[in-house]
Amino acid sequence: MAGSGTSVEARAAALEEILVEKGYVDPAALDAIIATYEHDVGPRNGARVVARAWTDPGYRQRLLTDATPAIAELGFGGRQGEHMVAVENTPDEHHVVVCTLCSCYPWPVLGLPPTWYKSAAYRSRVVIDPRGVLADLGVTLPASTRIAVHDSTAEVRYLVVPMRPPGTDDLDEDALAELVTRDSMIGTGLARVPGEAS
Amino acid sequence: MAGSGTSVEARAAALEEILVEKGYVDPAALDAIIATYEHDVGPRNGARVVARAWTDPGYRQRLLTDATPAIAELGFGGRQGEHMVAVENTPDEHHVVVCTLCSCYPWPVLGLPPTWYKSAAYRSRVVIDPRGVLADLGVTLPASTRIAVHDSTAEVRYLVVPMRPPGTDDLDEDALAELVTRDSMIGTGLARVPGEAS
Amino acid sequence: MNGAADLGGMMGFGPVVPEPEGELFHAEWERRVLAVTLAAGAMGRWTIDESRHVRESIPPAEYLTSSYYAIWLRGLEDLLVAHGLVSRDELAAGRAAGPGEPAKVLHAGDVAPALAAGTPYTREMATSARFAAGDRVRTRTMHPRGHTRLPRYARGHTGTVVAVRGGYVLPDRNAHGAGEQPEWLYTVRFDARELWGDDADPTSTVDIDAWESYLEP
Amino acid sequence: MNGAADLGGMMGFGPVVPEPEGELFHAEWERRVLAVTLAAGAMGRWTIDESRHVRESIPPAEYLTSSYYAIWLRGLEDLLVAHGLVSRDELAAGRAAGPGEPAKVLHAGDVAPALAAGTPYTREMATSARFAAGDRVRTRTMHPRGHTRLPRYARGHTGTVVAVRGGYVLPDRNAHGAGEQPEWLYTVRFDARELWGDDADPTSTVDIDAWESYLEP
Repeated sequence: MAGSGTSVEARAAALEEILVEKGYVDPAALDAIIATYEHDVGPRNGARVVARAWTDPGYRQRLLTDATPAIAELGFGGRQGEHMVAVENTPDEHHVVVCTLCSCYPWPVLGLPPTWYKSAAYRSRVVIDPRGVLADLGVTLPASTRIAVHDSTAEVRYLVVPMRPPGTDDLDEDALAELVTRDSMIGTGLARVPGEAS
Repeated sequence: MAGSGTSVEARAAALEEILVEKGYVDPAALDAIIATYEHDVGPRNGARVVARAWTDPGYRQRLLTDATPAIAELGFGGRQGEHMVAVENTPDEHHVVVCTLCSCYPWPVLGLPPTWYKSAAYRSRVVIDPRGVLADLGVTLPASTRIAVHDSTAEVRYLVVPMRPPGTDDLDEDALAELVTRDSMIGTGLARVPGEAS
Repeated sequence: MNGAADLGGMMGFGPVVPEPEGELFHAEWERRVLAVTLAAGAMGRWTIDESRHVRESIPPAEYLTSSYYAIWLRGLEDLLVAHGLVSRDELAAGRAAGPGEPAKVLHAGDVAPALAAGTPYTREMATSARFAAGDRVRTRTMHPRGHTRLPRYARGHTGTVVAVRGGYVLPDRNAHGAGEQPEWLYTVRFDARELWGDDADPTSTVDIDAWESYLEP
Repeated sequence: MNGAADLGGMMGFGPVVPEPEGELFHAEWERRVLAVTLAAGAMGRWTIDESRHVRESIPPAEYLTSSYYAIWLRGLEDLLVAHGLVSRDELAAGRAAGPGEPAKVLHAGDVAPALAAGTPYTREMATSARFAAGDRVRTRTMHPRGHTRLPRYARGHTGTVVAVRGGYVLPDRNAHGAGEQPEWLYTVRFDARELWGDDADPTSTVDIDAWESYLEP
């Protein structure tokens, strides 16, 4: 692979060049893919879904019943979000999502997964010690809250609908979306309360 | 560790120096330990045990019944051989020894384990695919021979007594011991037949 | 297979280190590996299941010392070589030794529609589902050498079906070019103590998505 | 613990590469690490169980990329630091910052008798053995964070007691300085299909040595 011991940077560059030279890959397509995930597709999409569910009981019901079309109502869908399931956090039950086997993640609503989501530390431990992992990440739940871990072992992709924070009755959907963090939609965080640093 | 990225050689040398400087370790004792396992304690000990078992039915019975004192009769014992069990290969059953969790091995009769015995390749695979591992090592057994894998998960150490090769009726104990290879006493090999290259 | 990728329940990796939400890449080469992996995949020469199997087949020492985009890079190299599209010599030389074969190329204008379309994995099933929500099921004890999506920690354990998801392409066969052979897919919930023993958190559960052939009554 | 050392049943490590019988070491430093490990162990500050736990606690990426004597070296460094005999600063500097504390030192003349004596791990038991040869037993499903000698592949499976070995020091407690707490030790035989599923070789079995608390009827 460009000589053993070659750096991963050099191997990546070599592979791209080979694929372009052979006509297998269009350089402009590469740029378009990167631009899509750097600018268009990310957790602000999921935040819109959550904010809508918080403010529109009918939408919330459609999302929890059949998430893929409900998410498509807001214009989101496609690769790595073909088969979506939404799970709702409550005071009784908290949901956390992982892919122990690789890095499955709902791209259309959350974008590309963060490094820690793909790390051995997270993948190994959240299924056996979810409270310990949440503690690492600064989240402490009441002992009475059950934790449901979802291991994405198939093509179903999970979106966590976090609990709506207190003191948000007078916020509109746009303002609410600002409170919905990426981690709150994985279940490794909570939605921010108004005024809390993002 | 003598700075991160320091070579293992440098770390080993530094650690030895520190221990000697602190008076925790006697340099002459280190040389004595190495000399013991390079010259005195090795698979030739086990070969003597096996050759005796092949030629002395009473000894064979004592070895299979309670191996530790039987092995001590020949002057072998001690560290990593405190609790020995001997298992005998037959046309019906072939024994193979491993330590999946670390590198447990019967030092007084076999010496220090070879690299492959401690390797991830051997430890991972011999419990799930013993015939495949034996094939890697050039050993093909009849399909009718059961394979009993012994995973050394406690302080019991296993010595395999290989089958006595054909055509050895007129050999004495010393000549027979020459045919007993280290691998035949782990179960990853067979005893040599007379004339076969060692 | 029981490769290094099957990490659930392993210990010793240290704490989970969080990352700011905006941080997607840590080097330019990571961007390129993402894009090249998606563009090359769009040629349609391999399935997502085969690409996962190639990654889980990376030798464990390499897998565990590689960043995730480095795993993708190694996986893509292996896929291209396995399908005869690029040679090991070309990878070693860092340049093409000759022109490519005719291929379906993803052009820039097709990126948005292709990503928006995705690749549905659901299939119409001719048979009805064997299990229903609420059924107790047991995962099979199985350790195939090939690809599977039943993690080691969830094998040989009893859980409850909480959802019947529909018919889905079976990775265990599809990864090896044996066709889609779709099966009913179920979400199965396990009590943490069932999976991990009496010391586990009694207030937690783990769900997996499991194909029908992973399960027995 | 479910560390990288617990390798039974994993895949992807490639073929087993044999080695000539006379080849014990591949570098001078390996000889020295062997000797230093044994000599430092003779100080009596830690048990064999603690030393195994320290090695299984090495981060998986390091464990799987290290040769076995490198694992021993890392383990010994960690043991010496944990017991306050050597500091991390001393290891980093590569020399002692001060004299050692009083210690039981293995002298050259004691090497042969010490190795010949070994360390017996059998203990007289006040209770009688719960199981007998021929009994069917089931290994517990357990995933302790601390040391155990019940491999992952053998947990939650049914086998047959083939030998009662006597009372032995229990590693699970002894590794953590909680005393020897000896228990009856049994050799338990599993049919390969019980452990690995229907595709396993029906003519092979796997034996483990299991302490009584690993087993249930």
